[in-house]
Amino acid sequence: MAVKSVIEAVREAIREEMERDSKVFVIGEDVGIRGGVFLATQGLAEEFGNNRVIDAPLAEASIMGIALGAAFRGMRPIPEVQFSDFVWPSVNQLIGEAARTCYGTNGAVPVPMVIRMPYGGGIRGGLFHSQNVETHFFHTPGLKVVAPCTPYDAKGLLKSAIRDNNPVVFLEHKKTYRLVRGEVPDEEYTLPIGKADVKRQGSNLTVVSYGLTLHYCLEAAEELAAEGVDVEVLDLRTLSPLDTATILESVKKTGRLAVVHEDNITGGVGAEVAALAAGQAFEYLDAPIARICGPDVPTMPFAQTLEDAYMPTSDKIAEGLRRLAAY
Amino acid sequence: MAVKSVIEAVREAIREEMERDSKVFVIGEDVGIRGGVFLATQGLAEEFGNNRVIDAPLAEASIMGIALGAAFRGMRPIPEVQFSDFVWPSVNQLIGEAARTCYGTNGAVPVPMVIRMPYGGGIRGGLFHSQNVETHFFHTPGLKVVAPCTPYDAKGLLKSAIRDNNPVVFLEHKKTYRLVRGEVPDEEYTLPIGKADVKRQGSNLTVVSYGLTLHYCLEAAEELAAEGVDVEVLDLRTLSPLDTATILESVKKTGRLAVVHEDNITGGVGAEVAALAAGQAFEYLDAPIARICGPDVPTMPFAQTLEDAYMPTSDKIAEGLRRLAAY
Amino acid sequence: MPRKPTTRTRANSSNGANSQAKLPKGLKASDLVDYYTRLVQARSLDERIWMLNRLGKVPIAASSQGHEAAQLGSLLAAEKDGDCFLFPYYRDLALKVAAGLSPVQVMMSFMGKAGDPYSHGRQFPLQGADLPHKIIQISNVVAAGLTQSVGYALACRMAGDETVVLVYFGDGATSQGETHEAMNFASIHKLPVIFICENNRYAISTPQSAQMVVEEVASRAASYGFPGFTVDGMDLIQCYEATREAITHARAQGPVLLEMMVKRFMSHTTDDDDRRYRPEGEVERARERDPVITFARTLIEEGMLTQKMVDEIAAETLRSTDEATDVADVSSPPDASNLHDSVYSP
Amino acid sequence: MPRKPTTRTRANSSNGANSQAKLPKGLKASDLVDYYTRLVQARSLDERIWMLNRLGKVPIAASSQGHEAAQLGSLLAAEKDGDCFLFPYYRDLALKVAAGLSPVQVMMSFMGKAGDPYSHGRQFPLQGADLPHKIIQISNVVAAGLTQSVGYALACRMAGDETVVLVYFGDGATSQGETHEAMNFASIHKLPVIFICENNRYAISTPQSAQMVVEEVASRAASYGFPGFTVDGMDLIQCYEATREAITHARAQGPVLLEMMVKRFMSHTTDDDDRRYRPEGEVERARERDPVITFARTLIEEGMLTQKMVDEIAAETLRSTDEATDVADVSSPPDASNLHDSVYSP
Ligand SMILES: Cc1ncc(C[n+]2csc(CCOP(=O)(O)OP(=O)(O)O)c2C)c(N)n1
Ligand SMILES: Cc1ncc(C[n+]2csc(CCOP(=O)(O)OP(=O)(O)O)c2C)c(N)n1
Ligand SMILES: [Mg+2]
Ligand SMILES: [Mg+2]
Repeated sequence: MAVKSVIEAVREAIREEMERDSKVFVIGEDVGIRGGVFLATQGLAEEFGNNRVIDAPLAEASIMGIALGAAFRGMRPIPEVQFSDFVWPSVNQLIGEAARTCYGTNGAVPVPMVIRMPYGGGIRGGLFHSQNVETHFFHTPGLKVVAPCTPYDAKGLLKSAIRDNNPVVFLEHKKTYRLVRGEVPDEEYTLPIGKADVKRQGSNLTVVSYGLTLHYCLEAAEELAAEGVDVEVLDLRTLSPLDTATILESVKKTGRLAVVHEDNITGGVGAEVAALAAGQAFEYLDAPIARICGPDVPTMPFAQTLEDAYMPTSDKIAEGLRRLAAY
Repeated sequence: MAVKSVIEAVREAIREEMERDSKVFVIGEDVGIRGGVFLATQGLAEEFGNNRVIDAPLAEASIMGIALGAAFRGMRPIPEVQFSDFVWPSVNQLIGEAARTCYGTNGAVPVPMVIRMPYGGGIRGGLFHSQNVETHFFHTPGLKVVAPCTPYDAKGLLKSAIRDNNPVVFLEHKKTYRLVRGEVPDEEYTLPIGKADVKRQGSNLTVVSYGLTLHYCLEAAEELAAEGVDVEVLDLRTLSPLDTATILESVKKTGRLAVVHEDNITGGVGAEVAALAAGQAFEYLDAPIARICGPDVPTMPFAQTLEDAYMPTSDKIAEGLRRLAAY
Repeated sequence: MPRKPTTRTRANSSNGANSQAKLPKGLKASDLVDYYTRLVQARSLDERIWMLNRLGKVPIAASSQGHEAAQLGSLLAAEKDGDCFLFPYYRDLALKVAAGLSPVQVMMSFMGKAGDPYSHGRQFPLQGADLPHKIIQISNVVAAGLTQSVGYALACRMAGDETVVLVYFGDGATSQGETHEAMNFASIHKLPVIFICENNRYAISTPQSAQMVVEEVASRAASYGFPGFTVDGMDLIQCYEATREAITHARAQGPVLLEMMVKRFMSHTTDDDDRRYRPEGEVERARERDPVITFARTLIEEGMLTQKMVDEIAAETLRSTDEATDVADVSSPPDASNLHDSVYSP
Repeated sequence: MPRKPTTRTRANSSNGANSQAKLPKGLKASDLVDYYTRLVQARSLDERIWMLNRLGKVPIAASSQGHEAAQLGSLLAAEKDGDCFLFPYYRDLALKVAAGLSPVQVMMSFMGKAGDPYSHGRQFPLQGADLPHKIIQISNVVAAGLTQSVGYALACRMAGDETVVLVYFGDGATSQGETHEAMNFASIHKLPVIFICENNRYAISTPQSAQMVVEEVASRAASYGFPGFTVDGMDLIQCYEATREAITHARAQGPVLLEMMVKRFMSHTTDDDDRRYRPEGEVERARERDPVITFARTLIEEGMLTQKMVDEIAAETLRSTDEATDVADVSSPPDASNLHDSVYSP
């Protein structure tokens, strides 16, 4: 096992799958000679040629529509959206078309495609380079949504996503790209889409999160451990389909639930997790469900002070958990 | 007071506001001589001229972007999206730009615009003419979202939306257009955005809904009344900003909450309402929170059998409420 | 590929008879008779469907009446070529019927029955996919199919196929940004795509003059450095020939834009009433060049058909339509349990 | 308005000196000296900002070096006209600076301080609105400003204004569908919009050849029946003159597309490293026509400036830049409580 960064894990997954299956190809802005603005596809154009690593014109709707059309013909495209903030021009193809293709053809036309998007804030990206877009895809039946937070998960899940016969929105938190490092097996492996992962066992309360904030939850959990509160940290990893069984099991065990995410609180993924518990684990709940999430302002502003004020940090999370434990 | 249909109320509201304020104008596909495909703007081109009722080319992104740009200059545009299903090509302008304009200019550029959209199913519209799109806008800070279900509410809220200095997504359920009729005052009135309405008082349980299903909830409530269960029916009317005070008050009173909507259950508005109650009225809850919502399939199929199977009908709602009351 | 394409308008035969004196290249007389029969069958179904809507048995329909020569002429070229894939749009009823569906299948689709070959009753009629006949149309969202068709062509090239893709759309669709994006990408990669614009000069009620300043959609091909032609879309043989040439060009050199000038005989859909916005007499005048009539006339003039045969075809297709209506009417709708199937692919 | 527009390429002075022997129409010598000063100030700030990025004080910047002649030439025309409104894009640093901001304001914006005049530190530098100088740029989402600018022009007409709108974008933005939609709508309504494409032949790493097949973006104006011109974007006076003419045309007859051929001297942004994808020597060659140098040369040749004055301007602007840097550096960031303000307008 070698220690790798998230971006390295992503790159390896793409490379290995392109090698394994000639139907896999990459399309996006600056993915070729530039290797993508985050270098996720660095070296791939050299290795696989410009026919399999296609530098598209600056037009997201066409990138998505062309990838989708190629999937109809049995290819396995990996369109890259340069920043998730720029996905909007393309969502008619994604939410309107790709998500409903299998259903709208009664299963005749599967859509094996992975839409990769760097997302999230904390990198001084301001209003248009920090966006959390997961909820829109989470709320779209027909899409799968994956949001890993470690190199190990990123690689295993991306490989599974590429082999999946459905449109998978694959969300890579930009701040984790180089910041988060971890062991990645040398040998081939995949991880199942739709399975949450207990990143920390605990008995007093359950925190559900994903992406960058998962790491902050782990830090907060350590803080609380020092105070004698044993926190279970559950990493959703896949948002859709949601692993309801694992969530409910943990909540039933601890009786206390907090949901943490960077995305705006109202109507976010956390609302669904809370609703799930309030509907199906009601008898087990010993306290109100807490949500420690991004406030309802349009994502993270540019100034450091404002970005910090937006972000659910480990301190803010610890404070929320403390209150929940004390209820 | 005269009895009117929802579509008549909508038309009257637009007409009156256009008369009152020369800055108000309509832009959309076929809104002029055709009067819109649902005739919401019938007669307006004749009355106000083609400069204030603009037949746009078939290009939703430009309709939204042009309306937005006009709002920058102080106009009060009312862009119409012919069916909500066709909003996707335009959401970069709506979610990306309009919603963040005020915030991104620190308040210097307000966006007085109302985006009207016929939405929802039950009219044999199939996968691409039945869409519930509210959640995507509900989850976008900077937008307001209004979804009335009676002619009275539609008129009063639409007039307020037109006078509001923010982008308001105004959702008109297609099936209510001609089906739902009700009294509308002859004199001028407006209704406040952000206020839910208790459409039926009750003491045993609270049902929260909006749009077409609100009517089905009222029917179900009558059924349950006959069985001795006194149901309070709360019409959100405005989804964003959500009237959390009214919801919590009702839940605290009844101790039992069901949320009903046509939109897909996972991550829908109902999840937020449930999470709200589970977070802020936890001690008052006597039963698990129930959600009676559209299933997680891409909206309503075309065939009658499939459409019926999708729809939360009054029977399905009554059954859910019965179970909740019996808990 | 010419870098400075010119827009060529093919001869417009104003009397409605086809200008071809001999058999078009690559065709036998039997092909034309066959296509005439398909045309009449499509028209018969189309008329019946409209009637069934008024009877409450068909919730919605978009008619292809007046567009059939464009649809069938291009289809004939695709069929003769033998390696084409089609991305039609919602008005391509005649195309989809003529591509090989049985009248019963067509009626099943319009009535939302389980036998609907496109979507098993999930979608609007004849929308979804008919893979046996090499057709995909995921939605009726205007212009959404264009980039998809370009992606399909890209994939064919990657897979080593020689397939040419034909994608259909109306004049209204040219306003959508994605139309620009699709043509631009196809031109950069010289992909074998034929963009077929069935220009009836209306997007529902919106006349061409409110949609664009240019006279000919085909002229926009210049923005992408590929050829664009405007042809008489009421003339099946002209449409066949133009498409056949375009297929050859597309396979060798990349995209072509074919604008086929057609007339919409009916309201936009069964939900529309075009008397609100259409000048009186316009449809009547347009019907003088009804392809069902003019094509028959040509075939009779050329000695490929007799009036008697024409009458027999009319009778036979009507019988099929009747029968199909009856069969579909009593057939089963999809089972409610199907609602939950195929949201995801295994 | 000409229905068949032609693309006219204005004379390209290959030696970098401006070809104008006399004062351009409508200008005084002092205007040119003034604009030269603004140009030098903008360049000085631009260079400093890049340096401050390397020092960790500016998180991100897009440089306008190499684009300044296009930006300032068109700005000068707008200013002389007196009734223009601007929708710039993220690369229009020089334009925004020259439009009237103080160097301190500029530095505040780049450092994300409360004194940022565009967004109070919420957005990327110089993004948001500068209404006192008639500028709006809501986002840096490529091409999003185009339809907005068209809507703004529509509103001006509704309000009875004579305002002409100038909207700026790069070659990359021409691939976006919205660019097509914006131009199409503007042409139908003959709106007073000037589409200014600053063509540096790159969208980040993607060369023009991978973005489009046509040589000149300006040729696409033909698709919308309005005039399109390609001008030398390294020549401030030529850009002034072309824009001045375009303003007159736009006000009377509707849209114009001006393609200004420029060179991007720097990497795409401070986050980019163009050595990955740019041929060696390209930037060096491009810098031979650096507008800061060529414009000074012209003004000296024309006797409007002396070398001494040029040196003084350089020293003075540098002093302003130094001072601005220091002032901004110690100024306050926005208060954290501001996070929640202005999500909605009252
Ligand atoms: C994106 C989108 N916007 C609006 C509609 C509603 N609509 C359906 S057809 C149509 C007009 C299309 O006109 P055109 O492309 O010329 O095709 P035609 O019907 O004339 O054959 C409109 C506005 C739609 N289906 N999709
Ligand atoms: C919709 C969208 N997609 C992608 C990006 C990322 N991006 C920023 S600038 C740029 C290239 C723009 O090139 P061009 O329009 O030629 O302008 P230039 O930077 O060359 O001046 C890209 C891809 C973006 N900002 N917006
Ligand atoms: Mg049309
Ligand atoms: Mg460029």
